[in-house]
Amino acid sequence: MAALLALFAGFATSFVFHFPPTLTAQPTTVGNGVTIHLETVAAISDAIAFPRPEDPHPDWVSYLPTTVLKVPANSVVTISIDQEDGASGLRNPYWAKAQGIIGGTFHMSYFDDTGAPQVGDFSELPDPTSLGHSFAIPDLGVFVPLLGISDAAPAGSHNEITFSFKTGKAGIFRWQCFVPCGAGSIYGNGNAMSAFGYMQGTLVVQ
Amino acid sequence: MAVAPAVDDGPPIIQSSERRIVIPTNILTGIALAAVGYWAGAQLGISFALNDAGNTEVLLGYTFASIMFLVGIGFANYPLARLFGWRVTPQPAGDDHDGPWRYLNLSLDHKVIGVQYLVAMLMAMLFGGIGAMLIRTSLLVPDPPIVAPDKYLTLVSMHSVMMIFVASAAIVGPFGNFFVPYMIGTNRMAFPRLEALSFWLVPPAIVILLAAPIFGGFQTGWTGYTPLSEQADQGFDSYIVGFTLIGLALVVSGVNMLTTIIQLRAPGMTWTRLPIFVWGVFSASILGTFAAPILAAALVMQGLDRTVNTTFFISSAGGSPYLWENLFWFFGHPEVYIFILPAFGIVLELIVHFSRKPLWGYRTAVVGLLGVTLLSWFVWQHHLFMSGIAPALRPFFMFSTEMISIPTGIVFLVAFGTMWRARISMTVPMLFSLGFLFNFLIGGLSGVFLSDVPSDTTLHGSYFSMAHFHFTIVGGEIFAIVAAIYYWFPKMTGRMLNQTWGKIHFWWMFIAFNLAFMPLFAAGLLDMPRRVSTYAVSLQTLNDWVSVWAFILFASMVLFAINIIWSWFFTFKVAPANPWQARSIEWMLPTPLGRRNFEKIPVFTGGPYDYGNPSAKPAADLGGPPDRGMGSLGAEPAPS
Amino acid sequence: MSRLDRTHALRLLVAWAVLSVVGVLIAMQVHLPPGDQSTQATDETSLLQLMLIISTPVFVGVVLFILYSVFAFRQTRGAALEDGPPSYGNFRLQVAWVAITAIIVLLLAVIGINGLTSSAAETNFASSQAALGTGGSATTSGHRLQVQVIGQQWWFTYRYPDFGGAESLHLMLPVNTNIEFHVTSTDVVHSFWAYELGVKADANPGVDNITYVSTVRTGAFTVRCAELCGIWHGHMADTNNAVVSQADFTTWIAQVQKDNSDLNLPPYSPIYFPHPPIKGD
Amino acid sequence: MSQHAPHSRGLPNLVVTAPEWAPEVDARVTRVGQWIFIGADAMFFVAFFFAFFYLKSLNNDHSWMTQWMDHPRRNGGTIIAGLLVVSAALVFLGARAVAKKPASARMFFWLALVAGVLCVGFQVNELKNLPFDITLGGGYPSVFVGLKSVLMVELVGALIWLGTHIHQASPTGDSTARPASAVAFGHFMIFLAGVSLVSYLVLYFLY
Repeated sequence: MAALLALFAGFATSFVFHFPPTLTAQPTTVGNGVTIHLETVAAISDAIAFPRPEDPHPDWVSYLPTTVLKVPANSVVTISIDQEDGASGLRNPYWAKAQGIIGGTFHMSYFDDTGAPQVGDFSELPDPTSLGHSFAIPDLGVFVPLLGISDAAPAGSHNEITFSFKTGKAGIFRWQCFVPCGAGSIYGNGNAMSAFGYMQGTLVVQ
Repeated sequence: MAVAPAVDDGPPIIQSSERRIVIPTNILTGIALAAVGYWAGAQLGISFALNDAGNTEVLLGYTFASIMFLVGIGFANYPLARLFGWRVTPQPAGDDHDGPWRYLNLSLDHKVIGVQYLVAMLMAMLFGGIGAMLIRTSLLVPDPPIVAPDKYLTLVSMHSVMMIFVASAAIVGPFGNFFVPYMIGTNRMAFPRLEALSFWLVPPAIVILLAAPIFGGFQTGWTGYTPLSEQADQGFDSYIVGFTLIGLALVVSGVNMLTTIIQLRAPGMTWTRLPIFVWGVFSASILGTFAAPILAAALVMQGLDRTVNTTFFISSAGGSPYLWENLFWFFGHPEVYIFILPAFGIVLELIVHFSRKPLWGYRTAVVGLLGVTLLSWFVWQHHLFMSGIAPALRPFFMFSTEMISIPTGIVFLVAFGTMWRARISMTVPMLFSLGFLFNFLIGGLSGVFLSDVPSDTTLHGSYFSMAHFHFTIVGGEIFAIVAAIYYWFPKMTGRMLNQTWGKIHFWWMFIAFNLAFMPLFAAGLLDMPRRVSTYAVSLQTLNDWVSVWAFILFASMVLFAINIIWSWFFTFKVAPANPWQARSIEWMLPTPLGRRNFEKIPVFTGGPYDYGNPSAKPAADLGGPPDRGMGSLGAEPAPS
Repeated sequence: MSRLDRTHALRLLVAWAVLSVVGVLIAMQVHLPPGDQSTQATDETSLLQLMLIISTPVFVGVVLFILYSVFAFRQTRGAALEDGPPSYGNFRLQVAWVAITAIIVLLLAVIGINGLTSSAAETNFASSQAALGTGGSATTSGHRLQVQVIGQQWWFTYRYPDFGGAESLHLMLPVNTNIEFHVTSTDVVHSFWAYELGVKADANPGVDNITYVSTVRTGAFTVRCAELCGIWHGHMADTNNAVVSQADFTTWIAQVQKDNSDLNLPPYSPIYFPHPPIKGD
Repeated sequence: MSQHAPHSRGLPNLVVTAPEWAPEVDARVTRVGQWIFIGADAMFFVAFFFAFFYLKSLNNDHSWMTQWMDHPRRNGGTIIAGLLVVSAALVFLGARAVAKKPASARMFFWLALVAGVLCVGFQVNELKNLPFDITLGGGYPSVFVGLKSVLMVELVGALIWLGTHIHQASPTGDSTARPASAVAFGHFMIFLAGVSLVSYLVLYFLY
């Protein structure tokens, strides 16, 4: 009986206080500021850059390696994302537009519908249904749409999206994906979208 | 410990025809069969699931586990015996076992069930309280590095649902089941099997709720609004099954209570002599019986939405979230009066006995309780003022909501009339009753703020409303429950609780409670919404203050638990039969109570509250000749 | 009613009157939200003030009675328990009490309904229409500035149908204007709470929930979500909203329209029924 | 505590029972309890009927009956409701006869059981071949499935209960001693039949 209670208590504690690890931004090789490299996958089990074999939900869509990012205050943060997931489509096409990033545009090397590699700078994605995910920090007004990988693209390839934004004063800001890409009812904001550490995270500015 | 010690009547007579294989049914078989049931249900769900959301197996698993648990406890024996014609040997209410073991078995003895309820409810309260402590810990800092926001919302949801379980059963369950038969003078309930069922549905509900984190928990709060609940993982299935079980418990206990109070009152126990506590239980049972089925139906709809892909609550497919909000609150508002009506009963009962005056305005008090019972059916949309459901009806619901303060005011009037020029002895139960009056006054007044649509526009869904219902439920009902425990504990367990520590407990709990929850009104007015894992940095001082006092409040409950355990198991002095020198019938009986309530059905000769009335006869004549009409209730079972 | 009753009652009444006056005077000093940035906010502030003032004497009276009876009507210590006078009730007193509470309740209800019906007529029609999914009155209610509030997990966006359905992340409102909010949601139930404006309305998927506000003073205000909507419910707050002068609003909305020009937003509709693809499910 | 019936031993005698009733008390308690329980159960179905009319009046996204190709299959519904009514009527007749003529009561109960089992069978068949695709959603299909299935579940429970009465109506059984319970069960069956009639009307004619 006591053993059972101890087991329950242990489980409860690990459940309540489980918190994803923190990824500290690295200084950029060129120019000033810091950079962060992320990967978005349709299922954690088929991650390429940052495999996470011990994850309890190998079939969940997720940002990798972690979603707790630490960056310095009052500096330029460059984020490059390997987007390996297909398109889910936006519910609110307003989110097809990039906002709050330096220059108002993000750099993207991607594969078009024919599977041909393309490179370019964009301020928004013309087709709202082509979004795979998005990277948004509401309190900093940052929003970047991530193009879903084209069906014609070669297997194992990814779209690479790079953008920069300025951080202000210190604080903890949430960031999330605004594309309903989780499971759970037709509203699509289930499991990975409502669990911390998958399509949700915090940006620790200090 | 033993509520009713063994009655030494020699070895049981076993006729040769009865020597058969013994298949015992007790809590162990119950747990074993529950495990089997979960496995079977899960397999069934996996094979028949219509979608791959994984809810079918969990829901079926929980359902089968609950049913098999009840079978293992022994609820199937009687129906099976009736079905296959095995002989049913009459046996006195209660069971074969003595000592602690009988409390882990199916028992039809209302005394045993009362104690079972008491222990189960205290444990559930502990779980819910731990949840509250974790919540306050997480709110020590405005941003969530302590507890991740999804875990935080799971904590909030489990705390709220667990405490709703407690609040809806913690008075009618322990004290209603234990004392109503004594107060109305019968040896048994009308439907002892339903009574036992109403208890044994509770442990599975608690366990299933506690199992939610295994499947990721749920983030919907106790209101379980759709479509948020449609997004939730299998953790939400715990909410569905657990709440359904509690709803069933409310219904069966209500059917049993109402029938008992209507039909089994002993001779002389007229409706106008009924103790006010019984009236409280009666009105709460009315609400439970007829409101809980609505919840059960709504939860069935949620389950169907999650398993067979119906769309009751999905507005883009012909359903509507409004349907859930209406059904839920049509249950949910009577539900909160299920909490508070028996608390009114307890407090008025205690104030009478410790003021040593008759209940002032007995009939008015009854009218007040029944008035609340009636009105509570017509106010549910005040939870939906902002929702856009039928705005044209808002004036009506505003008015009906404020109407409720009239019968509530009657309760206060009756309490004051009773205390007027009384001889008040400040015992621990009386202290908690007065604490109830104070806290519930604040809860009620803040409720008026919330009842007007314009003011509700600012306060709705904020910490103000959260503080409001914590003042009514914690400061109100929980204080009443604690008062009742201090008051009736000697009669229930044969042990007196330590009164000195009781007084310390009261002041500790009262001060900590008010200092912890009063600032939350301010937090609500300073635009802090409910159920938030973060808040404005400017509110951190206030939230830290609240958290600290919440911890102190929890410590006071720990002190209470220690007092209970120590006095119950480690003091060996049997309590006096009537420590409070009260007039009501349960105190005319010896302590510890006999296994049978009454050797002869009592004849009630006076009201329970005739203090200071020289011409008043004692409440009941216990030794009187058994009345033929009802006497058959008390007669020994005919040996078959 | 004996002489003793009278003395006790007199003492209580005097103490109650004095303390109530003091309490009311204190209550009148308390500053209550949501402030005076809109007529609705002003009404709510004054109503909250009034309720505080009304409930103060009640609170004082009850607490006073409890304390007084605890000290005055005490069981004599040490001696054997003695009973109080057996009084079973006083019908006239009970009737009076019920009458008084009923009057207070009626008063409050009248005040509340009055405050509600200031714009009730078309409100009720409009959003009872809207609740039926028809959103019938979205365009029929005169010269109000229409603003659509779209709740989504976890951010509010705002569309201005009068300006080609331009969509914005922040809520800017012109001062001295009657505004008609059309609150809806694309996923779960949110609640649009503009704190300083004294506006709150649930955002339900498939429902056009209409509420009104008349701005009277420029200044920033906070928008929060007041209904549990998932993991980031607590973070669903935005302080970068403001009531601005007409000129500023015109320039701002022009900028928003320019930003939106290259987006292909859906045509303005009172409600949006989302049919997103189901993924991983 | 003078004397004491034998403690229970062995499977049949494990059954825990409370003190015996005097028949007249038994009758009164059973009657009152039965009406209260029926009232509670009625509230359960009221929720579903409310859902029917509420969703019908909202008709969100015009999806009340979008998936509907042809009209509801009234024949099947008529058979189901009719069988339940017949079964309830037979139970009621049997319950009235149980005190004096247990044998005929038994016959009535058996017939009622057959009718009830048939009713469940038809119901299962109807739910298996729905004239619409439930996964496409819709208000009417949801209420149809929900109401029909909860009604069927309650009917299955009632049929098990009926089984006990069949046995108790035997000469050795105690229905003769406790006719009140049989009558109460009869009333419950009539209530179920009433619900099935109302739902028949609502689901097949008022959509």
